[in-house]
Amino acid sequence: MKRVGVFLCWCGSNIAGTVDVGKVAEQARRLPGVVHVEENKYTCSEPGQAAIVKAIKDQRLDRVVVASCSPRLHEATFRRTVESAGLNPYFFEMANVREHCSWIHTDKETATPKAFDLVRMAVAKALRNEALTRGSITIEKRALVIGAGIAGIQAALDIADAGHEVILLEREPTIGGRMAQLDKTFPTLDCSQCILTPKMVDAAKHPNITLYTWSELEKVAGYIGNFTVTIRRKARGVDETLCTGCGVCQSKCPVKVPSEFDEGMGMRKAIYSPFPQAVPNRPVMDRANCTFFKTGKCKICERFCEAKAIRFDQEDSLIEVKVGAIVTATGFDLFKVEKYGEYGYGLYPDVINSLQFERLVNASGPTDGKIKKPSDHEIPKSVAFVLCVGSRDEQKGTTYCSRACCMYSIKHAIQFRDKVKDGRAYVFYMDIRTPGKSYEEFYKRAAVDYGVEFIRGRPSKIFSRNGKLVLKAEDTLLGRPIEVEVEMVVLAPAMLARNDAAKIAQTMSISYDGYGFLNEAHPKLRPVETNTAGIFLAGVCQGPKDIPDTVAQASAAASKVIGLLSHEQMATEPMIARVSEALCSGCLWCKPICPYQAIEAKTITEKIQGKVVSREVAAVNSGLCQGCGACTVACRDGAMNISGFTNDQLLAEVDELLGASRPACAAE
Amino acid sequence: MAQSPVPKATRLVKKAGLGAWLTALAADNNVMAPVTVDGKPLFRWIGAGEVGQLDLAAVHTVNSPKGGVMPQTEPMLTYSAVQDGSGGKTLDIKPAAEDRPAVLFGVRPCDAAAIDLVGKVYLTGEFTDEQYQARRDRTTVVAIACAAPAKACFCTSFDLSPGAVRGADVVLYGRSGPGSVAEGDAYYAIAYTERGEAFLGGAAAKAAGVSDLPAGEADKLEKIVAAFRGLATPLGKKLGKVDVADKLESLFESAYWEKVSSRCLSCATCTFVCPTCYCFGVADTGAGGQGVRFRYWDFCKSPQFMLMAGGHDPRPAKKNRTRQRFLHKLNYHHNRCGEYLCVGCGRCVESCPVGLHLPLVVSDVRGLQP
Amino acid sequence: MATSQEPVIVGFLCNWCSYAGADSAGTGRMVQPTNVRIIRVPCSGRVNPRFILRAFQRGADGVLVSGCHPNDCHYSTGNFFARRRLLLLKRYLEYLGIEPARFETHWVSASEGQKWAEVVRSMAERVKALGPSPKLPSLL
Amino acid sequence: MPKSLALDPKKMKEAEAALRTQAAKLLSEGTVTVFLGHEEGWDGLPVPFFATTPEEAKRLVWNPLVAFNLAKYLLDRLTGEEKVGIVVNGCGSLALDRLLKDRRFPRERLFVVGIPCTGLLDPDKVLALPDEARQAALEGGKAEPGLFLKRCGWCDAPNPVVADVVLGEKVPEEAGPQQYPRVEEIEKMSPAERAAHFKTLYEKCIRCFACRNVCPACSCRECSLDQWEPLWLGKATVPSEQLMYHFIRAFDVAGRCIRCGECERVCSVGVPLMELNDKLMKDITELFGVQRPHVPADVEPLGQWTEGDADLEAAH
Amino acid sequence: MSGQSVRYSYYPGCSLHSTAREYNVSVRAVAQAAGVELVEVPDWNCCGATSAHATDPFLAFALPARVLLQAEESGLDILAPCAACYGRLMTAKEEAHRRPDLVARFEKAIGRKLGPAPRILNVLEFLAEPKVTETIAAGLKRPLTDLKVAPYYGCLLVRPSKVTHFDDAERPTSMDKILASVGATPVDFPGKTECCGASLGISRVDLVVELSGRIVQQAKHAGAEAIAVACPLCQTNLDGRQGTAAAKLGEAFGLPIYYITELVALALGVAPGRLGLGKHLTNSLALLRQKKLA
Repeated sequence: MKRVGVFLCWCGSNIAGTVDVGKVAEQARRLPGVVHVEENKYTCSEPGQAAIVKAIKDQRLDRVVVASCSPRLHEATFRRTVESAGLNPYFFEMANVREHCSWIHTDKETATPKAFDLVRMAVAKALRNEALTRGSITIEKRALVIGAGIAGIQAALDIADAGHEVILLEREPTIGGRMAQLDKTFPTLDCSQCILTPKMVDAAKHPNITLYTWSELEKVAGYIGNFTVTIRRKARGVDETLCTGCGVCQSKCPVKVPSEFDEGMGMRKAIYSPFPQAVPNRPVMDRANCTFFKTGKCKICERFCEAKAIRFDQEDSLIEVKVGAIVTATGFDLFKVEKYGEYGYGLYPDVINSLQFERLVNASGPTDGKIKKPSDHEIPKSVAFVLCVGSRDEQKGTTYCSRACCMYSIKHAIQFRDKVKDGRAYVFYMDIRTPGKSYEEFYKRAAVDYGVEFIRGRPSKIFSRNGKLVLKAEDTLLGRPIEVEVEMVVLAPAMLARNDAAKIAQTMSISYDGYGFLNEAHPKLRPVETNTAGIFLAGVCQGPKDIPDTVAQASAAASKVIGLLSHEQMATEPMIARVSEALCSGCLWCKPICPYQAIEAKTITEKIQGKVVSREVAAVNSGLCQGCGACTVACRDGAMNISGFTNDQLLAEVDELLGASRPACAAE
Repeated sequence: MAQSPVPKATRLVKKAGLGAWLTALAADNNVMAPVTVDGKPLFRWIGAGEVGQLDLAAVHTVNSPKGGVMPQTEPMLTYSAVQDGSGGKTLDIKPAAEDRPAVLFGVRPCDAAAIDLVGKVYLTGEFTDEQYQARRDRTTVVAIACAAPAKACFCTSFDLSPGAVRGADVVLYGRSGPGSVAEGDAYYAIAYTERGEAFLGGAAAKAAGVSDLPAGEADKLEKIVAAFRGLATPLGKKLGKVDVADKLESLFESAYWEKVSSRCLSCATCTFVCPTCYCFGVADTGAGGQGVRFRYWDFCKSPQFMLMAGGHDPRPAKKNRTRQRFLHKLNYHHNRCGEYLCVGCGRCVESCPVGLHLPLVVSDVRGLQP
Repeated sequence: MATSQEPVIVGFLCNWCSYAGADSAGTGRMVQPTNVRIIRVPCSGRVNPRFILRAFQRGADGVLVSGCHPNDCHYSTGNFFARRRLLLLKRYLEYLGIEPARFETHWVSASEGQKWAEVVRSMAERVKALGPSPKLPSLL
Repeated sequence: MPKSLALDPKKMKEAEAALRTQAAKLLSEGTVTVFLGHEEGWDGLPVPFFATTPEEAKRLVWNPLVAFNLAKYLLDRLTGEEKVGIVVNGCGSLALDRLLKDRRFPRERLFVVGIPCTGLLDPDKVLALPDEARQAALEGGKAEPGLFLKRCGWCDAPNPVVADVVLGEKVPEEAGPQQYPRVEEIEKMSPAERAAHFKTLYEKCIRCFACRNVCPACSCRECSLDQWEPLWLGKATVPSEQLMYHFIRAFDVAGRCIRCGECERVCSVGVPLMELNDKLMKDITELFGVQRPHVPADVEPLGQWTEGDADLEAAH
Repeated sequence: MSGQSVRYSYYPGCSLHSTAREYNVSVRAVAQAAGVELVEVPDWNCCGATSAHATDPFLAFALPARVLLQAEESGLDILAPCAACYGRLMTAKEEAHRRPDLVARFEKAIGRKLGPAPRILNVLEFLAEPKVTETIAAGLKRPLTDLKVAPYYGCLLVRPSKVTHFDDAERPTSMDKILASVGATPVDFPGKTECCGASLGISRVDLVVELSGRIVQQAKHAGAEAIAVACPLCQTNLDGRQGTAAAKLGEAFGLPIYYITELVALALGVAPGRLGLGKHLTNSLALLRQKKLA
């Protein structure tokens, strides 16, 4: 007879506030197989876990049920606890009475019986839990980093420095990402390019790093330790091996289009490198704008290319790489400030966004670092910086704070005051948020040393009057409406998830939140892992953050990858499909259903009525099987099962829930 | 044939009164009777509202009335976990609730005999099945003599007849003798047991207009009963008296079993329609510390019937299982109890989808070389 | 048995999307009716129609299967198989006399706590309106 | 699809002679060691018969009453090496094909004798006829449509789809979408009426499993419904379990049922089992465009999907 | 004019039957010119603007809901030219989805079921309907060439945007486009969506004078010769407060305030005399004569 221990967690008042834990305990004592019931304030705490270990030993428990939070949170924790007491970790089962009960109900009268139901079901399942053993798989000692902004570069360098191969993927022509567009970084005001470009060069030259720019993620198959990734190398129009990066092609190209890198503040050619320090220093051909592709004539670039590297007929190619781990560092998009009709972006040329300002103030930017108004190329004498355009605005933008805008707008104001000594800088803000090392000091310096004028109020309207831009707002500190006249306005847009974040997430089978930011496995305890083992997150793709945080997260993700790749083998989850050969009729209808091609026919020999006969049965490749269970439904014999989610276990849960004792707790 | 049974009471009941009788009986008894559902005659428990479906025309219901004393599924006990005084738990076990008294009405003489025959298994020897005993003790069997035996009938191949009394408390004989009972006609209702006597004198019988025999009909009655008992059965005539018990002693290893069993479907049709098959299995059903233990009909033709934990099966093939079924009926039981475990109802003949039945085996066995 | 109490809806939720979505609803304290009892399965493709038949047999007032959105399956195709099987099953159940509102299938992602809460609320309402599920005689 | 049913006893007689010759030849030449066919049973009805010698082959019959599908008997011979001969008509070959597609018997151990079919009569109904009418039906071919097996009414595969040799000429086929009038009638009922309908007709079941054992789509080594762990099906014969047995089984053979109707025919208590099988087949055709699988596809209807499958969520 | 007539349910509300009769006239004139039939909602009632909606949430729902119910039978889309009426109807439509409690109380009170609400059009949406745009495109009888008009949207047509789902609440352009389509020159000005003071005109005249005055002032400074409106109360405030505002802001305006429908009707050839332009307080005929449009 199995001996089940049931541990009911109060989770402080999180559970006990809505569920009468004592009553559930009293009822649970009656359940078949249950020999021990115990309540804990916090079962996941050290004493809570110790109590489990003690009870396993004292009560000779062979099954453990914890009724607490979601198994997605603490199942692994408790499995380790149970294992430390010498029990097979898969003898553990969990009832989710917090997320699925106490947190979503308010009435103790109905929440308590429901909690008991959940406990009963878990006990019924636990009674059928079997000892499972983890298998092992060989790890492909190579990592893929998707996105070569500062996060991707940092992660790639860290992993490569640890001695592992890295494939660094970037869809733009150059690595560098958003940071390459920036001028200076807060709060130290060191030059963004000066600290970034050496890293870009390091990444390009590192013997362990293979760089694929102008390339996109096509498909991800496989699983932790054994991913097979398909990469689309977009046609560059240039033979990278022949090209010397001399730049003649771009200087000769007759086509001029607004530069994406300069956020439309400057122009580029139809064959171009986004900026002089681009890595690799190889141009790409923009076929949509190229005269040859539009009209069939031109080819000037080809004529001038001494290296004979121009390739008009180049096509996209697909390559397949095997990697053991993936770091996703796909970055962010900016909120389209046009959505604020009242701010006149697009109507008034001198209303620009912050990234455009970065390009204006950047020494290598289109104005050589001179802050000039787009309308008349005059230097503005007054600039207003408007914060939270799209951030913290449920009506038009997003609910969250974009975290970096306060700081970079203060930086912008300082830069403006630095360059235009007699200029006036206004910052319109809701709250100034400076939670970072030396951030608050930076803010103080802006106000005190640079005379930046901070106005607490969100402009309700920007309009033009007598050639000036007027910001209408309420100064909420003074409690009265104001109008401020300036020559230029800089809007600080919210940071958004990439518009194709969902697609990226689906390609990799990882989850994303309502905004499109990729989900970490746990917001506090597993911040760089995803719910798909072997895939990690770095940078703003996970949520808005500034450069220091991004780099820290990138190194964290890298260390996770290094840890993973430092092993030759890794343990695999045993909760995968298995075949009862005795029951299997060998029809193999399970085979076409398996998404991992993990099922094959296998010939077995056995004695049937005294005769040795051989017959075919289905066999599961434990390295390939991921445990989805689709095959089990196709199996009429009932021969196919998923360990940990067997037919017997799932039916037991249904039966227990709906069986004779359903009203047991409710009836009282 | 055994000595003629002695009537304890004789009454007359009009055919038109049967409905009222059953309705009155249903008030205090569980009543089982032949009814027709969607074209198929079946023996079923009927409520007062279903009396109108009574159908005595078919000689054979598809199933036999054995479920009246051996329900196909019968709760044996219920259990529930309760807390004991010391915070632990203990099992509270209760025997299954007792049913009301039962009347099996319109039972054919073969089926009535089968009840008696099977009863010997459950009630004699070292063990008595108390639950079966209790059920028998509260059951009255009202048989009806067969006016026109069916094509597959062969009760006469044993010590039985269309007018036999064995196992019945009361037998109804058509007043006009073998042949159909017309509307307006009546039955002689003859009690052969004390229970039957009481039954005919009971309130329900009175309500149904069960009356004393008109004076001077005793002679006629005797003749008519004799006519029923002397009636031949079509298959019985063909088969003659079953006489293979001894011969089968030497045929255990015969190749015949392999041959005859090869077309068996391994289904339970023969077993479940047979009035004399009595094997059962026991199972529990329950959840959350409460449940029911029950027994249910099992069948020896099933590949699971003898399968043991660990996978060993003493009767691994259809050959073994088919042999078992027929040897049980024709040899083993005969050796133990001195009679065949068959009453010649002919249901296996009618129901087996592949024509594999007892008369066939009897006739084949006669032709086999020992 | 089911008559005297709140209807019970058995929910089969895939571990990766819907179970996590229900967790999200919990984390977000999105108050829901107490009718649903969740059984965790690896994938909606793991849900054998027999489980659903069993639940109705045992007197469930409703059954709810929820998985990842089509094309979002953690196992890439499990929910497509589920969709086909359950679509057929839904019509079958209806044919067997089980009101259509008693069986629903939804796609709820890990982030859609709000949607999950709404699914629970609306289904509970519909099932309540139907009253208890008819249960055939059984030993229990 | 109401079919014009016309029995041809003369043709069958010829086929019978050819069958005996063919089977005797196969047995004498050692091509097969056993030949699966029918012989005349005790009461004159054909019963399944397994001839092992040329002599026995003479007992083989082929007449309007050979209703029984023989394919399932192959499972009994699964473990040997012997080669097996079998006679099939159209529907018999569908059953055979079902087993082959389910990999339940190796094609190379089979020798299939096919006979094109002009329709079969329901043995129970024929047996109940007065002698003259019976004679007229069996020998003269004069049979009312009601006397035929139900499956003949919707048959669109009178010619064997699997055969090594075909005896007799091909019969013209009447193709057309399958019709399901019985299902449509039930669909018109209210949910409560349907529930009552199935309860009344299905609780009659005595759980003899004849329907399963005869079904060519049910060929598991050990039926999951017989297993104890998990207990897919309770052992108690209560309405809840009786109905569940049939509901589960029908869904298990959904898309695999060949519409032979043998389950319904062998049921001793007359449970109209095809009401479930037909409903599922009808829906599979409607929902997924898969027709009754004459030659079952290499992938089952429920073992595949398309992006275009109806969105379940929207179905509510 | 091509095609057969199209029908709309028409909900004039109290203003168009009283203070804003000329608005009613011009809406109907445009409709007639476009071959559109307006079917007045039978037995309509107050939309609940201002008094009801500020005091009683149920009444605020029930009044417009009843209007919707009355209109339901015709099965037609509803045109509500008054911006306040439009706002109330749209709010009721939105609440009917969100507040089953209100619906239930309403249905109980009125003894009828509330069906799904029809499409509700404000006057700018109406002027963008195919029939009207086709008519305009088919040829203007009197294009408003050289007429510089500031489109003034006020608040209720575009706000709250989650109720109205109409245009960009902060930078609307629908009226600009209509003006351009009839040959006028739309003048962008910062006051487009500012508040005119609305019904505070009764209790806080000083505020209304300032608010309305600034709007007129901004329009004038932006180079407008006239202002187009789509709301009776906006028209009243901008039109009637110009005198007082001039004194307060130290600047004379004299900007005629037209209903957008008046301008469209003029362009479609409706005689100015038929439009009741004389009802406006600021002379609105002089400008037209000056531009040879009247």
